[in-house]
Amino acid sequence: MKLLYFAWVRERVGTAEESRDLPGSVQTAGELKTWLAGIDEGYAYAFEDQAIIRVALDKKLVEDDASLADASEAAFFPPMTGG
Amino acid sequence: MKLLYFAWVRERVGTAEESRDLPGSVQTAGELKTWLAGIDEGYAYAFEDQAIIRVALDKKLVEDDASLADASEAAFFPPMTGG
Amino acid sequence: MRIAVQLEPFDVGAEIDALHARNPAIGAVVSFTGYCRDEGGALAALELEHFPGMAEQALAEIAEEANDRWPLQGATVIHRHGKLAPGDPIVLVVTASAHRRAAFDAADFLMDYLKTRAPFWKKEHPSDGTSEARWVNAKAADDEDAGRWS
Amino acid sequence: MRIAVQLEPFDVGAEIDALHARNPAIGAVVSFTGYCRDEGGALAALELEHFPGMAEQALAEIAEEANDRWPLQGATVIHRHGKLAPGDPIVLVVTASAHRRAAFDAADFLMDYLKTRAPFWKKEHPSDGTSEARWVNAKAADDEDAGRWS
Repeated sequence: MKLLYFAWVRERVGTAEESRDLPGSVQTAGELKTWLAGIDEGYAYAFEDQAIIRVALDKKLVEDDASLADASEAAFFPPMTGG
Repeated sequence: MKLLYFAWVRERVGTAEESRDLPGSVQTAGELKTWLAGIDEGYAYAFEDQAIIRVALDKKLVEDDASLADASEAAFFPPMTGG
Repeated sequence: MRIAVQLEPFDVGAEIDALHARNPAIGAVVSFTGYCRDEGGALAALELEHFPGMAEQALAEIAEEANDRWPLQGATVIHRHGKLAPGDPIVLVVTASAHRRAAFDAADFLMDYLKTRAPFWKKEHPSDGTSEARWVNAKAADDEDAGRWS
Repeated sequence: MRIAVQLEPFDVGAEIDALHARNPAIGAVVSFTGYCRDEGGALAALELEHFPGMAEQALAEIAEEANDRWPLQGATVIHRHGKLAPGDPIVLVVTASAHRRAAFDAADFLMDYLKTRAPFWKKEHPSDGTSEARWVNAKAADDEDAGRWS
Protein backbone atom coordinates (compact mmCIF):
# COMPACT_ATOMS: atom_id res chain seq x y z
CA MET A 1 0.00 0.00 0.00
CA LYS A 2 1.12 3.53 -0.78
CA LEU A 3 1.68 5.55 2.39
CA LEU A 4 2.02 9.35 2.58
CA TYR A 5 3.06 11.52 5.53
CA PHE A 6 2.73 15.27 6.01
CA ALA A 7 4.01 18.03 8.29
CA TRP A 8 5.50 16.81 11.59
CA VAL A 9 4.32 13.24 10.96
CA ARG A 10 6.49 13.30 7.81
CA GLU A 11 9.43 14.76 9.74
CA ARG A 12 9.18 12.18 12.52
CA VAL A 13 8.87 9.08 10.29
CA GLY A 14 11.66 10.51 8.12
CA THR A 15 9.95 10.05 4.75
CA ALA A 16 7.19 11.70 2.71
CA GLU A 17 6.13 8.62 0.80
CA GLU A 18 6.72 4.88 0.82
CA SER A 19 5.16 1.59 -0.17
CA ARG A 20 4.58 -1.18 2.37
CA ASP A 21 2.98 -4.63 2.39
CA LEU A 22 0.52 -4.75 5.26
CA PRO A 23 -0.08 -7.90 7.31
CA GLY A 24 -3.57 -9.40 6.93
CA SER A 25 -4.43 -8.44 10.50
CA VAL A 26 -4.36 -4.73 9.59
CA GLN A 27 -7.89 -4.04 8.35
CA THR A 28 -8.72 -0.47 9.42
CA ALA A 29 -7.14 2.99 9.40
CA GLY A 30 -6.74 2.82 13.19
CA GLU A 31 -5.07 -0.61 13.05
CA LEU A 32 -2.70 0.75 10.41
CA LYS A 33 -1.69 3.59 12.77
CA THR A 34 -0.95 1.06 15.55
CA TRP A 35 1.04 -1.14 13.19
CA LEU A 36 3.07 1.82 11.86
CA ALA A 37 3.81 2.95 15.44
CA GLY A 38 5.67 -0.35 15.91
CA ILE A 39 8.08 0.02 13.01
CA ASP A 40 10.82 1.98 14.74
CA GLU A 41 11.46 4.90 17.10
CA GLY A 42 10.64 7.55 14.49
CA TYR A 43 7.26 5.98 13.67
CA ALA A 44 6.60 5.45 17.39
CA TYR A 45 7.24 9.17 17.96
CA ALA A 46 5.05 10.19 14.99
CA PHE A 47 2.16 8.04 16.24
CA GLU A 48 2.67 8.49 20.00
CA ASP A 49 -0.70 10.26 20.26
CA GLN A 50 -2.60 8.16 17.72
CA ALA A 51 -5.96 9.80 18.39
CA ILE A 52 -4.91 13.17 17.02
CA ILE A 53 -3.35 11.83 13.79
CA ARG A 54 -5.75 12.31 10.85
CA VAL A 55 -6.04 9.69 8.10
CA ALA A 56 -7.08 10.13 4.48
CA LEU A 57 -7.75 7.09 2.31
CA ASP A 58 -7.45 7.90 -1.38
CA LYS A 59 -7.56 11.61 -0.44
CA LYS A 60 -10.77 11.37 1.63
CA LEU A 61 -10.68 12.06 5.38
CA VAL A 62 -11.85 8.98 7.32
CA GLU A 63 -12.36 7.88 10.91
CA ASP A 64 -10.14 5.24 12.55
CA ASP A 65 -12.68 2.48 11.98
CA ALA A 66 -12.66 2.96 8.20
CA SER A 67 -11.82 -0.20 6.26
CA LEU A 68 -8.65 -0.28 4.16
CA ALA A 69 -10.21 -2.85 1.80
CA ASP A 70 -10.74 -0.61 -1.24
CA ALA A 71 -7.99 1.94 -0.57
CA SER A 72 -4.80 2.14 -2.60
CA GLU A 73 -3.28 5.05 -0.68
CA ALA A 74 -3.29 6.09 2.99
CA ALA A 75 -2.08 9.51 4.17
CA PHE A 76 -1.26 10.47 7.78
CA PHE A 77 -0.99 14.01 9.10
CA PRO A 78 -1.55 16.27 12.13
CA PRO A 79 -4.75 18.33 12.54
CA MET A 80 -4.91 20.88 9.73
CA THR A 81 -3.76 24.46 10.31
CA GLY A 82 -4.50 26.17 6.99
CA GLY A 83 -6.63 29.22 6.33
CA MET B 1 -35.78 77.60 11.29
CA LYS B 2 -34.20 75.88 8.30
CA LEU B 3 -36.25 72.85 7.19
CA LEU B 4 -35.04 70.07 4.87
CA TYR B 5 -37.05 67.27 3.26
CA PHE B 6 -35.84 64.11 1.55
CA ALA B 7 -37.16 61.30 -0.68
CA TRP B 8 -40.97 61.00 -0.74
CA VAL B 9 -41.36 63.50 2.09
CA ARG B 10 -39.64 66.03 -0.20
CA GLU B 11 -41.84 65.06 -3.14
CA ARG B 12 -45.05 65.32 -1.09
CA VAL B 13 -44.29 68.70 0.52
CA GLY B 14 -43.07 69.95 -2.88
CA THR B 15 -39.78 71.48 -1.74
CA ALA B 16 -36.32 70.29 -0.65
CA GLU B 17 -35.54 73.18 1.63
CA GLU B 18 -37.27 76.17 3.18
CA SER B 19 -37.10 78.55 6.12
CA ARG B 20 -40.05 79.00 8.50
CA ASP B 21 -40.75 80.91 11.69
CA LEU B 22 -42.17 78.47 14.20
CA PRO B 23 -44.85 79.43 16.75
CA GLY B 24 -43.67 79.38 20.37
CA SER B 25 -45.91 76.39 21.09
CA VAL B 26 -43.73 74.14 18.86
CA GLN B 27 -41.00 72.93 21.22
CA THR B 28 -40.14 69.39 20.12
CA ALA B 29 -39.42 67.46 16.92
CA GLY B 30 -42.78 65.69 17.25
CA GLU B 31 -44.68 68.96 17.72
CA LEU B 32 -42.95 70.32 14.62
CA LYS B 33 -44.19 67.32 12.59
CA THR B 34 -47.76 67.95 13.76
CA TRP B 35 -47.49 71.66 12.98
CA LEU B 36 -46.06 70.99 9.49
CA ALA B 37 -48.88 68.50 8.80
CA GLY B 38 -51.33 71.41 9.13
CA ILE B 39 -49.73 73.68 6.51
CA ASP B 40 -51.53 72.34 3.44
CA GLU B 41 -52.58 69.15 1.66
CA GLY B 42 -49.06 68.26 0.51
CA TYR B 43 -47.65 68.56 4.04
CA ALA B 44 -50.63 66.67 5.41
CA TYR B 45 -49.90 63.83 2.94
CA ALA B 46 -46.18 63.85 3.75
CA PHE B 47 -46.85 63.63 7.49
CA GLU B 48 -49.98 61.44 7.39
CA ASP B 49 -48.14 58.66 9.24
CA GLN B 50 -46.10 60.85 11.58
CA ALA B 51 -44.66 57.96 13.55
CA ILE B 52 -42.61 56.62 10.61
CA ILE B 53 -41.11 60.00 9.60
CA ARG B 54 -37.54 60.31 10.90
CA VAL B 55 -36.19 63.64 12.16
CA ALA B 56 -32.60 64.88 12.24
CA LEU B 57 -31.73 68.06 14.13
CA ASP B 58 -28.51 69.60 12.89
CA LYS B 59 -27.77 66.30 11.10
CA LYS B 60 -28.26 64.08 14.19
CA LEU B 61 -31.13 61.55 14.30
CA VAL B 62 -33.46 62.33 17.23
CA GLU B 63 -36.65 60.99 18.77
CA ASP B 64 -39.93 62.91 18.63
CA ASP B 65 -39.50 64.26 22.15
CA ALA B 66 -36.19 65.97 21.31
CA SER B 67 -36.17 69.71 22.06
CA LEU B 68 -35.77 72.16 19.18
CA ALA B 69 -34.19 74.74 21.52
CA ASP B 70 -30.59 74.53 20.27
CA ALA B 71 -31.27 73.36 16.72
CA SER B 72 -30.82 75.56 13.68
CA GLU B 73 -31.89 72.95 11.11
CA ALA B 74 -34.50 70.18 11.09
CA ALA B 75 -34.62 67.46 8.40
CA PHE B 76 -37.55 65.11 7.73
CA PHE B 77 -37.37 61.88 5.78
CA PRO B 78 -38.75 58.32 5.44
CA PRO B 79 -36.96 55.32 7.00
CA MET B 80 -33.59 54.90 5.32
CA THR B 81 -33.12 52.39 2.51
CA GLY B 82 -29.43 52.64 1.71
CA GLY B 83 -26.80 49.91 1.70
CA MET C 1 -11.24 55.01 9.11
CA ARG C 2 -11.92 56.00 5.54
CA ILE C 3 -15.44 57.28 4.85
CA ALA C 4 -16.66 58.45 1.45
CA VAL C 5 -19.99 59.39 -0.10
CA GLN C 6 -19.53 59.77 -3.83
CA LEU C 7 -21.06 59.66 -7.31
CA GLU C 8 -18.14 57.74 -8.82
CA PRO C 9 -17.66 53.97 -8.73
CA PHE C 10 -15.04 52.59 -6.31
CA ASP C 11 -12.22 50.09 -6.83
CA VAL C 12 -12.75 47.22 -4.37
CA GLY C 13 -9.29 45.68 -4.87
CA ALA C 14 -7.53 49.04 -4.44
CA GLU C 15 -9.54 49.78 -1.26
CA ILE C 16 -8.65 46.38 0.24
CA ASP C 17 -4.97 46.82 -0.63
CA ALA C 18 -4.95 50.37 0.77
CA LEU C 19 -6.51 49.22 4.05
CA HIS C 20 -4.15 46.27 4.44
CA ALA C 21 -1.14 48.31 3.28
CA ARG C 22 1.13 45.37 4.17
CA ASN C 23 0.57 46.09 7.87
CA PRO C 24 1.94 42.83 9.35
CA ALA C 25 -0.40 43.04 12.37
CA ILE C 26 -3.41 42.45 10.08
CA GLY C 27 -4.35 38.80 9.64
CA ALA C 28 -7.85 39.19 8.20
CA VAL C 29 -9.61 41.57 5.82
CA VAL C 30 -13.31 41.21 5.04
CA SER C 31 -15.06 43.18 2.30
CA PHE C 32 -18.73 43.54 1.50
CA THR C 33 -19.79 44.98 -1.85
CA GLY C 34 -23.44 45.73 -2.50
CA TYR C 35 -24.53 45.86 -6.14
CA CYS C 36 -27.60 47.09 -7.97
CA ARG C 37 -29.74 44.10 -9.02
CA ASP C 38 -32.06 44.10 -12.03
CA GLU C 39 -34.88 42.30 -10.16
CA GLY C 40 -35.26 39.75 -12.90
CA GLY C 41 -35.21 42.38 -15.64
CA ALA C 42 -37.85 44.60 -14.00
CA LEU C 43 -35.41 47.33 -12.96
CA ALA C 44 -33.90 49.83 -15.40
CA ALA C 45 -32.14 52.06 -12.89
CA LEU C 46 -31.81 52.83 -9.22
CA GLU C 47 -31.69 56.41 -7.99
CA LEU C 48 -29.97 57.01 -4.68
CA GLU C 49 -30.86 60.19 -2.83
CA HIS C 50 -28.82 61.16 0.21
CA PHE C 51 -28.59 63.89 2.84
CA PRO C 52 -25.20 65.54 2.14
CA GLY C 53 -23.21 66.22 5.28
CA MET C 54 -25.34 63.98 7.46
CA ALA C 55 -24.56 60.90 5.31
CA GLU C 56 -20.79 61.20 5.84
CA GLN C 57 -21.32 61.96 9.53
CA ALA C 58 -23.62 58.95 10.05
CA LEU C 59 -21.20 56.59 8.28
CA ALA C 60 -18.30 57.91 10.38
CA GLU C 61 -20.29 57.38 13.59
CA ILE C 62 -21.20 53.81 12.60
CA ALA C 63 -17.55 53.09 11.75
CA GLU C 64 -16.46 54.53 15.12
CA GLU C 65 -18.98 52.29 16.86
CA ALA C 66 -17.58 49.22 15.05
CA ASN C 67 -14.10 50.33 16.08
CA ASP C 68 -15.20 50.54 19.73
CA ARG C 69 -16.80 47.08 19.64
CA TRP C 70 -14.05 45.12 17.85
CA PRO C 71 -10.25 45.30 17.81
CA LEU C 72 -9.92 46.66 14.27
CA GLN C 73 -6.77 47.77 12.46
CA GLY C 74 -8.96 49.91 10.20
CA ALA C 75 -12.21 50.17 8.28
CA THR C 76 -13.43 51.69 5.02
CA VAL C 77 -17.02 52.63 4.20
CA ILE C 78 -17.96 54.02 0.78
CA HIS C 79 -21.54 54.70 -0.32
CA ARG C 80 -22.50 55.98 -3.74
CA HIS C 81 -25.40 58.26 -4.62
CA GLY C 82 -26.95 59.29 -7.93
CA LYS C 83 -28.39 57.13 -10.69
CA LEU C 84 -27.08 53.57 -10.92
CA ALA C 85 -27.67 50.78 -13.43
CA PRO C 86 -28.09 47.04 -12.70
CA GLY C 87 -24.64 45.56 -12.08
CA ASP C 88 -23.23 48.81 -10.66
CA PRO C 89 -21.61 48.72 -7.20
CA ILE C 90 -23.52 50.76 -4.58
CA VAL C 91 -21.78 50.30 -1.24
CA LEU C 92 -18.45 48.99 0.05
CA VAL C 93 -17.44 48.06 3.57
CA VAL C 94 -13.93 46.77 4.34
CA THR C 95 -12.68 45.79 7.80
CA ALA C 96 -9.20 44.72 8.93
CA SER C 97 -8.24 42.92 12.13
CA ALA C 98 -5.65 40.53 13.53
CA HIS C 99 -8.25 37.73 13.53
CA ARG C 100 -11.07 36.67 11.24
CA ARG C 101 -13.95 36.72 13.76
CA ALA C 102 -13.59 40.47 14.46
CA ALA C 103 -13.23 41.32 10.75
CA PHE C 104 -16.35 39.30 9.82
CA ASP C 105 -18.52 40.58 12.67
CA ALA C 106 -17.51 44.22 12.20
CA ALA C 107 -18.30 44.13 8.45
CA ASP C 108 -21.64 42.44 9.11
CA PHE C 109 -22.47 45.02 11.81
CA LEU C 110 -21.47 47.95 9.59
CA MET C 111 -23.82 46.79 6.84
CA ASP C 112 -26.73 46.20 9.24
CA TYR C 113 -26.32 49.61 10.89
CA LEU C 114 -25.71 51.48 7.66
CA LYS C 115 -29.00 50.17 6.21
CA THR C 116 -31.08 51.61 9.06
CA ARG C 117 -29.02 54.64 10.14
CA ALA C 118 -27.36 56.25 7.14
CA PRO C 119 -29.56 58.77 5.29
CA PHE C 120 -29.85 57.22 1.83
CA TRP C 121 -33.08 56.45 -0.02
CA LYS C 122 -33.52 54.25 -3.08
CA LYS C 123 -35.98 54.93 -5.88
CA GLU C 124 -36.54 52.21 -8.45
CA HIS C 125 -37.06 53.06 -12.10
CA PRO C 126 -38.88 50.15 -13.75
CA SER C 127 -37.77 48.91 -17.14
CA ASP C 128 -41.26 48.69 -18.67
CA GLY C 129 -41.10 52.41 -19.41
CA THR C 130 -44.73 53.04 -18.41
CA SER C 131 -45.06 52.47 -14.66
CA GLU C 132 -43.84 55.24 -12.39
CA ALA C 133 -40.60 55.19 -10.45
CA ARG C 134 -41.22 54.20 -6.83
CA TRP C 135 -39.44 54.61 -3.52
CA VAL C 136 -38.16 51.39 -1.98
CA ASN C 137 -39.90 50.57 1.33
CA ALA C 138 -37.73 50.02 4.39
CA LYS C 139 -37.73 46.36 5.40
CA ALA C 140 -38.68 45.21 8.88
CA ALA C 141 -35.98 42.55 8.41
CA ASP C 142 -33.33 45.30 8.26
CA ASP C 143 -34.45 46.65 11.64
CA GLU C 144 -34.29 43.12 13.04
CA ASP C 145 -30.78 42.63 11.60
CA ALA C 146 -29.64 45.89 13.20
CA GLY C 147 -31.23 44.74 16.47
CA ARG C 148 -28.94 41.68 16.55
CA TRP C 149 -26.08 43.87 17.77
CA SER C 150 -27.69 45.64 20.73
CA MET D 1 -17.12 27.50 -8.20
CA ARG D 2 -13.50 28.48 -8.70
CA ILE D 3 -11.00 26.51 -6.60
CA ALA D 4 -7.23 27.03 -6.74
CA VAL D 5 -4.22 25.87 -4.75
CA GLN D 6 -1.20 27.81 -5.87
CA LEU D 7 2.28 29.18 -5.06
CA GLU D 8 1.57 32.59 -6.64
CA PRO D 9 -0.18 35.53 -4.97
CA PHE D 10 -3.78 36.24 -6.02
CA ASP D 11 -5.48 39.49 -7.04
CA VAL D 12 -8.43 40.05 -4.67
CA GLY D 13 -10.03 42.81 -6.76
CA ALA D 14 -9.77 40.79 -9.97
CA GLU D 15 -11.30 37.73 -8.27
CA ILE D 16 -14.23 39.76 -6.92
CA ASP D 17 -14.84 41.36 -10.33
CA ALA D 18 -14.60 37.97 -12.07
CA LEU D 19 -17.12 36.41 -9.68
CA HIS D 20 -19.58 39.32 -9.95
CA ALA D 21 -19.04 39.62 -13.72
CA ARG D 22 -21.84 42.20 -13.84
CA ASN D 23 -24.39 39.43 -13.23
CA PRO D 24 -27.45 41.56 -12.37
CA ALA D 25 -28.90 38.84 -10.11
CA ILE D 26 -26.03 39.35 -7.64
CA GLY D 27 -26.71 41.92 -4.93
CA ALA D 28 -23.94 41.05 -2.48
CA VAL D 29 -20.33 39.90 -2.68
CA VAL D 30 -18.32 39.13 0.46
CA SER D 31 -14.58 38.49 0.42
CA PHE D 32 -12.29 37.22 3.13
CA THR D 33 -8.53 37.57 2.71
CA GLY D 34 -6.20 35.94 5.23
CA TYR D 35 -2.71 37.40 5.52
CA CYS D 36 0.55 36.28 7.11
CA ARG D 37 1.11 38.24 10.35
CA ASP D 38 4.55 38.96 11.81
CA GLU D 39 3.44 38.16 15.40
CA GLY D 40 4.86 41.40 16.72
CA GLY D 41 8.11 40.97 14.81
CA ALA D 42 8.73 37.40 16.03
CA LEU D 43 7.96 35.77 12.68
CA ALA D 44 10.35 35.86 9.70
CA ALA D 45 8.43 33.52 7.40
CA LEU D 46 5.56 31.07 7.25
CA GLU D 47 5.90 27.78 5.39
CA LEU D 48 2.70 26.22 4.11
CA GLU D 49 2.80 22.51 3.39
CA HIS D 50 -0.18 20.94 1.62
CA PHE D 51 -1.37 17.57 0.32
CA PRO D 52 -1.52 18.05 -3.48
CA GLY D 53 -4.67 16.63 -5.03
CA MET D 54 -6.47 16.25 -1.74
CA ALA D 55 -6.23 20.00 -1.00
CA GLU D 56 -8.07 20.97 -4.20
CA GLN D 57 -10.61 18.20 -3.63
CA ALA D 58 -11.28 19.22 -0.02
CA LEU D 59 -11.74 22.89 -0.97
CA ALA D 60 -14.13 21.91 -3.78
CA GLU D 61 -16.18 19.76 -1.37
CA ILE D 62 -16.40 22.57 1.18
CA ALA D 63 -17.46 25.01 -1.56
CA GLU D 64 -20.12 22.52 -2.73
CA GLU D 65 -21.40 22.25 0.81
CA ALA D 66 -21.68 26.06 1.07
CA ASN D 67 -23.52 26.04 -2.26
CA ASP D 68 -25.99 23.47 -0.93
CA ARG D 69 -26.62 25.43 2.27
CA TRP D 70 -27.05 28.94 0.82
CA PRO D 71 -28.49 30.33 -2.42
CA LEU D 72 -25.16 31.39 -3.95
CA GLN D 73 -24.54 32.79 -7.42
CA GLY D 74 -20.93 31.59 -7.13
CA ALA D 75 -17.93 31.17 -4.86
CA THR D 76 -14.14 31.35 -5.18
CA VAL D 77 -11.63 29.69 -2.85
CA ILE D 78 -7.88 30.17 -3.34
CA HIS D 79 -5.25 28.85 -0.93
CA ARG D 80 -1.54 29.41 -1.34
CA HIS D 81 1.27 27.07 -0.32
CA GLY D 82 5.04 27.48 -0.10
CA LYS D 83 7.05 30.02 1.86
CA LEU D 84 5.31 33.31 2.70
CA ALA D 85 6.54 36.51 4.34
CA PRO D 86 4.64 38.71 6.84
CA GLY D 87 2.14 40.82 4.88
CA ASP D 88 1.67 38.20 2.16
CA PRO D 89 -1.87 37.01 1.39
CA ILE D 90 -2.48 33.32 2.23
CA VAL D 91 -6.11 32.53 1.54
CA LEU D 92 -9.05 34.10 -0.29
CA VAL D 93 -12.75 33.26 -0.10
CA VAL D 94 -15.31 35.16 -2.18
CA THR D 95 -19.06 34.49 -2.16
CA ALA D 96 -21.82 36.02 -4.28
CA SER D 97 -25.56 35.98 -3.61
CA ALA D 98 -28.71 38.00 -4.23
CA HIS D 99 -28.75 39.04 -0.56
CA ARG D 100 -26.12 39.97 2.00
CA ARG D 101 -26.99 37.42 4.72
CA ALA D 102 -26.25 34.42 2.48
CA ALA D 103 -23.01 35.94 1.17
CA PHE D 104 -21.77 36.73 4.71
CA ASP D 105 -22.73 33.37 6.21
CA ALA D 106 -21.32 31.34 3.33
CA ALA D 107 -17.95 33.14 3.47
CA ASP D 108 -17.80 32.72 7.26
CA PHE D 109 -18.68 29.01 6.92
CA LEU D 110 -16.09 28.45 4.17
CA MET D 111 -13.32 29.90 6.34
CA ASP D 112 -14.35 27.87 9.40
CA TYR D 113 -14.54 24.62 7.45
CA LEU D 114 -11.41 25.24 5.45
CA LYS D 115 -9.37 25.71 8.66
CA THR D 116 -10.31 22.28 10.01
CA ARG D 117 -10.86 20.24 6.82
CA ALA D 118 -8.41 21.35 4.13
CA PRO D 119 -5.01 19.62 4.28
CA PHE D 120 -2.64 22.55 4.87
CA TRP D 121 -0.10 22.86 7.68
CA LYS D 122 1.75 25.98 8.80
CA LYS D 123 5.32 26.05 10.03
CA GLU D 124 6.60 29.25 11.61
CA HIS D 125 10.16 30.42 11.03
CA PRO D 126 11.13 32.74 13.88
CA SER D 127 12.97 35.96 13.14
CA ASP D 128 15.55 35.60 15.93
CA GLY D 129 17.61 33.32 13.67
CA THR D 130 18.50 30.88 16.47
CA SER D 131 15.31 29.11 17.59
CA GLU D 132 14.03 26.30 15.40
CA ALA D 133 11.10 26.53 13.03
CA ARG D 134 7.97 25.05 14.61
CA TRP D 135 4.66 23.65 13.42
CA VAL D 136 1.60 25.67 14.34
CA ASN D 137 -0.73 23.80 16.72
CA ALA D 138 -4.35 23.38 15.69
CA LYS D 139 -6.61 25.54 17.84
CA ALA D 140 -9.55 24.11 19.78
CA ALA D 141 -11.31 27.41 18.92
CA ASP D 142 -11.18 26.50 15.22
CA ASP D 143 -13.00 23.22 15.91
CA GLU D 144 -15.60 25.13 17.91
CA ASP D 145 -16.02 27.64 15.07
CA ALA D 146 -16.53 24.82 12.58
CA GLY D 147 -19.03 23.25 15.00
CA ARG D 148 -21.23 26.38 14.79
CA TRP D 149 -22.55 25.19 11.42
CA SER D 150 -23.64 21.65 12.23
